[in-house]
Amino acid sequence: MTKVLPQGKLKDFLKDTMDKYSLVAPVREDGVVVLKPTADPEAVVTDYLNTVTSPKDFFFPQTERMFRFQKTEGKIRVEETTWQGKRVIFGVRPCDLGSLELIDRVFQEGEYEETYYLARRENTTVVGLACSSPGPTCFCTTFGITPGSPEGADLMLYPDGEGFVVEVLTEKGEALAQQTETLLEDQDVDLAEVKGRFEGLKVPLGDHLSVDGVAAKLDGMFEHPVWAELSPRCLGCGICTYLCPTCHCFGMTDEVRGDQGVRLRCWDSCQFSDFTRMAGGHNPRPTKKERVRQRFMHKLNYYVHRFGRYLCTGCGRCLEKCPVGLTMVHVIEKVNDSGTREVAVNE
Amino acid sequence: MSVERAGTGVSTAGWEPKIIGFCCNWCSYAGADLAGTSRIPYPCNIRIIRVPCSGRVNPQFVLRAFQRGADGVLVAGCHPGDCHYSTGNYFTRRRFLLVKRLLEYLGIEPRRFQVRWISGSEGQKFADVVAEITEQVKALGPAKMDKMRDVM
Amino acid sequence: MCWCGSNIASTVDLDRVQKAVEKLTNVVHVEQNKYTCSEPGQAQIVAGIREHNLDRVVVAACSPRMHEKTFQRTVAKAGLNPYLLEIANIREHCSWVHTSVEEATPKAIDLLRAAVAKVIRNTPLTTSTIPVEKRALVIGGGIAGIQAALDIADAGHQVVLVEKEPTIGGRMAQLDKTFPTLDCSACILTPKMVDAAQHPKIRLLTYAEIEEVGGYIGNFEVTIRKKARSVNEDVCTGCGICWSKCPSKAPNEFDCGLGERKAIYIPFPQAVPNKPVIDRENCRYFTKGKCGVCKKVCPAGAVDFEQEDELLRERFGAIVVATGYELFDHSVYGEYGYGKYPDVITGLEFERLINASGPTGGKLKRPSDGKIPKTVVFVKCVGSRDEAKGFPYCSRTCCMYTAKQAILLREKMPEAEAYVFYMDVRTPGKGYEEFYTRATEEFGVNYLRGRVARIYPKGDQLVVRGEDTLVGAQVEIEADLVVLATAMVARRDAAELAQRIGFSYDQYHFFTEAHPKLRPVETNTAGVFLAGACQGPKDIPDTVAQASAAAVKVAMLFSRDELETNPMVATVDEGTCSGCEWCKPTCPYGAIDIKTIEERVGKRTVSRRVATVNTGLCQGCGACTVACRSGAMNLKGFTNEQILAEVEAICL
Amino acid sequence: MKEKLSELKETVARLLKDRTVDFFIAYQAGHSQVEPIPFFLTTAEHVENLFLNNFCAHNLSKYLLDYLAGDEVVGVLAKGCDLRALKRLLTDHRVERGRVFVVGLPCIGIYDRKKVQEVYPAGLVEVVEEGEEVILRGETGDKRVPRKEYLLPRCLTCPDHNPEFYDLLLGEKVANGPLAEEDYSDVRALEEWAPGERRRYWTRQFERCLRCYACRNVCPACNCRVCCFDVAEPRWLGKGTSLDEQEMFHFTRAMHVAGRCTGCGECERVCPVNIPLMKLNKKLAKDIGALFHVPQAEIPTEVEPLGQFRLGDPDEFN
Amino acid sequence: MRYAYYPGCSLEGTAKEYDLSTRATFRALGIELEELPDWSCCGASSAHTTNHLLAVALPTRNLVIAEKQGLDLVAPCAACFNRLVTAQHKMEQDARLKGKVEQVVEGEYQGTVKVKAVLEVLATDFGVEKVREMVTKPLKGLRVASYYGCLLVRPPEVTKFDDPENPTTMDALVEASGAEAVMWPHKTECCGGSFAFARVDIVEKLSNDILAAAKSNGADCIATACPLCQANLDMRQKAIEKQFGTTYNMPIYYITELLGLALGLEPRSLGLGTHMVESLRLLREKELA
Repeated sequence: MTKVLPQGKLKDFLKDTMDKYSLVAPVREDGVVVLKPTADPEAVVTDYLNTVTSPKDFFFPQTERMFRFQKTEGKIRVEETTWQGKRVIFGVRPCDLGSLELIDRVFQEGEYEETYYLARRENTTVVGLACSSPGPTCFCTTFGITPGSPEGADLMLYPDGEGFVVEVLTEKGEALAQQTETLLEDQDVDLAEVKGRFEGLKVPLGDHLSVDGVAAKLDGMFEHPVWAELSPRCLGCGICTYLCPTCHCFGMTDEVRGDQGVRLRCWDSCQFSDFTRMAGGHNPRPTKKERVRQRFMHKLNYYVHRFGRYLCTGCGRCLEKCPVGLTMVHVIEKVNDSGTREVAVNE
Repeated sequence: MSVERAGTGVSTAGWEPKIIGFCCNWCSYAGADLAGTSRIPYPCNIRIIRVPCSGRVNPQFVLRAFQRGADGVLVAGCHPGDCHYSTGNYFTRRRFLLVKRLLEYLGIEPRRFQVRWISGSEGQKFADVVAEITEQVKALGPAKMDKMRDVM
Repeated sequence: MCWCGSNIASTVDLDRVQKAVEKLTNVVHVEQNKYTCSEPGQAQIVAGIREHNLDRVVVAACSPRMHEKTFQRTVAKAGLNPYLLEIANIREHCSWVHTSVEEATPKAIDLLRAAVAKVIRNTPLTTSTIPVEKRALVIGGGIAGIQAALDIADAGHQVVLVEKEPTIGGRMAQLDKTFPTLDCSACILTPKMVDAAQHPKIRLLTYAEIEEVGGYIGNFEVTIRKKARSVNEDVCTGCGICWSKCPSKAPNEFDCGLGERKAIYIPFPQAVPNKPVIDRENCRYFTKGKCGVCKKVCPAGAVDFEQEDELLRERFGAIVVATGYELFDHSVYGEYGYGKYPDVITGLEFERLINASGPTGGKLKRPSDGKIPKTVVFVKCVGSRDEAKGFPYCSRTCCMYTAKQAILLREKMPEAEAYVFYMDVRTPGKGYEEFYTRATEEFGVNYLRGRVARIYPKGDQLVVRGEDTLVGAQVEIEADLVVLATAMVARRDAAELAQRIGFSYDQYHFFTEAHPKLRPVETNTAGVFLAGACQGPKDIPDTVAQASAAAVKVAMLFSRDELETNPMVATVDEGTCSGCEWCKPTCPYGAIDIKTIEERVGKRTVSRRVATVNTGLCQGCGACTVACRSGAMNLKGFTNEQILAEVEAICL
Repeated sequence: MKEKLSELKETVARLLKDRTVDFFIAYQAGHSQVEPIPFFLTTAEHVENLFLNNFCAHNLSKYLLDYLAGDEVVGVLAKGCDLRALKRLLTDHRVERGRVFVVGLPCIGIYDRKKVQEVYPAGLVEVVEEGEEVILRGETGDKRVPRKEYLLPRCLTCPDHNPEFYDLLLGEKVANGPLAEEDYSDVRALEEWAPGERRRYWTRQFERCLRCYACRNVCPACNCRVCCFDVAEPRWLGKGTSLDEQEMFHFTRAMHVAGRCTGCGECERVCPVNIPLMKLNKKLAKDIGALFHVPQAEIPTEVEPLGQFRLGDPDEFN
Repeated sequence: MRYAYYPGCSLEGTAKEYDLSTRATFRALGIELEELPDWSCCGASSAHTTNHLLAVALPTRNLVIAEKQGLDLVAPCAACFNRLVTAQHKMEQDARLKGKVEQVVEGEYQGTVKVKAVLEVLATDFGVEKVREMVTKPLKGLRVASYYGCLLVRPPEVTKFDDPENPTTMDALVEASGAEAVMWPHKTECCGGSFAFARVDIVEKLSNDILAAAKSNGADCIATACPLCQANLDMRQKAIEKQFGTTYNMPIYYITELLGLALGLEPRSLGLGTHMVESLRLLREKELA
């Protein structure tokens, strides 16, 4: 027996969820589908290829207040921010589920743990939604993810006929399933079969694109002319990095009002001209070439060396949104096509 | 910076609006001085920032005032034709005709932001303008262009 | 913090203010005085600075317009840069306008907080000095230029007087008599012309024009083009043989083309300098290549056909612009015959026709056939007060000169009839109304209130048809001569000159004074002054008065060896400046220029354009700072950082 | 288009060979038919990869800002709208005319990728124009739709089907004339709303803003060497992304292009979250036109509308 | 060339000759005229002196018809011409008025039609030189004073046609016809038109001035392009002669009559011979008819 959430019960499922959790879900707004905190189950949609913004926003928010500080009687009082609450993020696609695992490593592994991120991770239940029809920009399979991969979800929904086949993957998922228990029907469905169907779905772009050996090849391509060839068209905007579910660069800034203030951690983008600009004005990445290289080397080489995986899940947002087509797919193809011999001498 | 008071549910008990006035040194600041020397009383809600010319007032200053919680902003300069620097206030006029309309377009109550020509001899006018804008802003209630709403 | 006796202290609870202010970051010392501006009060500030090693001071007292200078001197006495001081105006803007302590005290705290927020962003500013070149350039040798030159020279300064025509004298020299006294114009003008020529401090440059003006107050760099006169002025004695023998004739501009002159000529007998010039366009030697009579007859050997234009580069500390006016070209008036009827003339032509040294020897003969007119109609407001065909402004002098001309006509030829069509008679001047009354009462000039609708020929006469609005009927006068009081208009090259020097002009191309009431002779470009009708229609008395006023302004400027510049001027952050030039049009003083700088980019040196502020011209209004989107343009003393800090401090 | 493409290939190859230009900026094929992307050609061999179709929206002249320091002559392909953008850069003294070689491209309209993808999410092969209609021809058959509804908004009111000036023109000039009058109907409609409604509308838009700066970076009027949003002191804009900062950002951006916006709508086209930026820009253009009698507020002029004044400007500040 | 034709009431009545000669001359030149269907009053005199809205609405009704016809409109009568262009001008200036008028005439006014006087069509659209080329019977020896009157050229910002003080279009056409154009100052003087019935004394005075000026400048006859001018100068000439004790005996022609003659058309077909002042005698004297 497998649990199934009938299509007609979806709104109730969300409503029941909201009894115990705050809800973040895909909402269509002015022609785009964004992930957003919502209190209205009616506003939640499921007919999207993927949301424009990714779930990382809710674990690693664009602006994070880390602490407040206040000067009183010559002393400074610091009050740290702690995130509290129970939250469900609904409708996360397999690629984005995968991305959470990638960011987890950055904030969890090694000497320091990133408590702000982890607090949110621990208290958030992620409801995944398998993809029935991968789009022209999808290439998750390039990175070993399939339209049905549940890794990263606490509870996974597989659209099937008139409902969603439910797979509970973690304790958090179990808790949510219990919370919504009355809505889940036990049906005679073969979960493995359903999963297999999703896993076998064609992802045209991803099925043809391979990253085999790309990381290793890039070891020798730091000075390769491909960067000079790719970078001129970059606009230097932050669309790719801000929409990317795996990008995680940030900067710190203080906002001060009189004798009190806050320290903020805000997203930064390696494509911005002031990225890594130092106080004296020097920037080790002075032109678009260095910045574009940084982005792709980070994703396809540096991260691989550190964590053994590529920092991309093939969600296709950069393909969809980069105004000048400076996309992961384009770069991987370029790298695949380029001979490593022509290493240019530093100009 | 906000829409009408109705329905905002903001409690206004004990609230006094804070209004920032940018006054050009040669006319409006002098006009405010004259209101002082003539002991013409006006509401205490206004805080004057002295600028050499109303043409020095960057629209971003006005926005910053609202951003940080001002309930009203007044820009005051010499009457057209009387600018100490000949032409500064003509630029002021062009800029703020647009700003006023843009703010209104963004849904911000236009009476919160006013531009007035007040000469050095118009102490009474200065006092009247302050009284008028204070009254209007009071009627509108607190501007809640939220002070760093999500963050601070 | 000043009590100002009880002026502040009775309304503002200064102890409470002190408690609040003491807590502010950067504030290390607060004290109160009964009268801060008094000797002991100031001494307390000096002591406070020394004792606490202060590097910024805020005085909370009366308006900075009152005592900012005082306290700047005070902190300077303690060795602090005077611009590290800010004033919080808690009297005029606080204690005097609010009655309750509960209202005034929090406001005073806010004002102080803002002043503190600002002052910590103040930077030391220094006035720089620029040397003053004590030589004046006067452009235009009419009565305005002559008067200004004489006054400046009499004050002991060198003057160069540049005149475009071969002689000085200008329009006034063309006039017959002057109102309201009917003095002969030449009789009162020519002595001044001679004075100017002979003044040891004045150098006359006639037949010369301004080519280029650079620099700024105290230090203008001017290039003057001295046109080729073809006569060596140093040698010529002005004997006149050349022009008496010259075989080529041309219409005499001085006589409005009504008479003739030779190709080598002086415009009129009393010309100064009394040295001829060859009009190359009409000279047989220059047009046909042979003649040279003048050269042959010149006893001094002064004629020099090879002479070329000469460019003189001179430095001046001040410029007086006195370029005068032109008359409106009435040929746009179809109803008055498009300027095609020879007997429809301008007032200035009338002056020449009635002048004893004019083309008719002072006998009023009409241009078409030399007949002596019996009926003369004067039409006022031709080109002025007429938005459709001319200009909306009043030309100011026409009422009086028409009255004068009608009087002259009736005086010379009592048998002739004079009619004047007018809209209004405007006589605001000393003795003017009386003069007009004389015209109507004593001289029997017929004034008809109405516009002339049409002038058309009938036989050898001109029918002037107009309306007499006082009677309410159409009138038709068969006239022998019609005199149009054409408006004074700006010279056609006025705008070009203003652009060349760098000051502004109005929509009619008259030059704009710095303030219509309070700075009527200055332009908004420091060091450039205006005299006469180039600034707007003006009669002789007003012109002379303005010329003397301009001269005093120049003398005032020259009374100092150096000028202190205002340190609160705009400044450009070259690293940020894009060189887009959008700041430029907002500057009323033309103080912003573009320069090219070189900088290293990677491994190459590249050049780039950036704005630069001429601190001698900048008056510190700050209009440019708002035009600058990137914030590269900033205003010292009122920087973006300072103003934003004030805003934030007040909003706390 | 095919003839134009071969003419372009020939032209660019020649320009690069005879060193008329040091490099050339045009288009290459992107991920799909509807997304041609900028292409920087440095040698004549590159011309084989040139691409041209009626989705070539991107304004290439903005890239000239990347080549200010230097003396290369840059060739650039420019449609009427792009030329206006170039004129913006020239008028702002940001680019030297002598260092740009303009190959003009007459254009009767560029299709809006987003709108086309709504009917044809993938597999579009080409767009064939047939009078008032277009055929979206693709792998899964033809779809016939009204042309006007699928063009970019800027193309409907485009007054410049031919670039105003150029060094070389591809093909013949096409008939000019906008398809629709600019009546600012979007702006007027919003002006009619109740202030509270408008406030909610803009709040929703601004809250969605990512501050990715794509709108700024693609804008030909945003061409400052250093943007005020990127300087630390004075802090014109905080780094944080609360609603007030977003509002400050959008207000400032709109004011900074007021009177200078060329109406290309690239900001709106590239915005990843559909913020209707042109509703701000058009509002200002409309007001500038009406208040200051600037009939074509979107055409760059010698002096910008906010850098000048008339004595008779409207006055409501007495 | 093809135009919509708006004759107006005068050309159906007192100025029948103008209508005849215009149609005939245009035909001879190969310019097609298509009479405006269902045209109505232009609003001159009675309407435009009493009611603003009516003064604009009446001409607009005709303009709207012309717009449907899609042709530029020729209005030979100077008063009609003036009313039509005035209406256009007013609506261009005042959108609110335009809306009101559109409501009244129940039609949309686009502003697409250009209204033209006969002179403009002949001299500008067709061309003086082409007229000259087509002249078969030059009017040699005829000395013509071209009289434009006030409505054709004034106010200039409305009529946008020729010089308001010294127009020359008709003179050029007169010259093209082979006649001599007399230079004289009264080309645009008022003939007293609107006082035609109310103050005959004024009309007689003004018209006398015009006739006297023409005569003293050596004209044999006067050419007009306005039915009102023609009527005042022609019809009242006898009375004027009596009133002022002079004799003029000066024929007052329509310019189209003279042109038609020069193009070799039959005088009667142009309406000649029906004027109050004998119009054929002079022509016979000069051996032109």
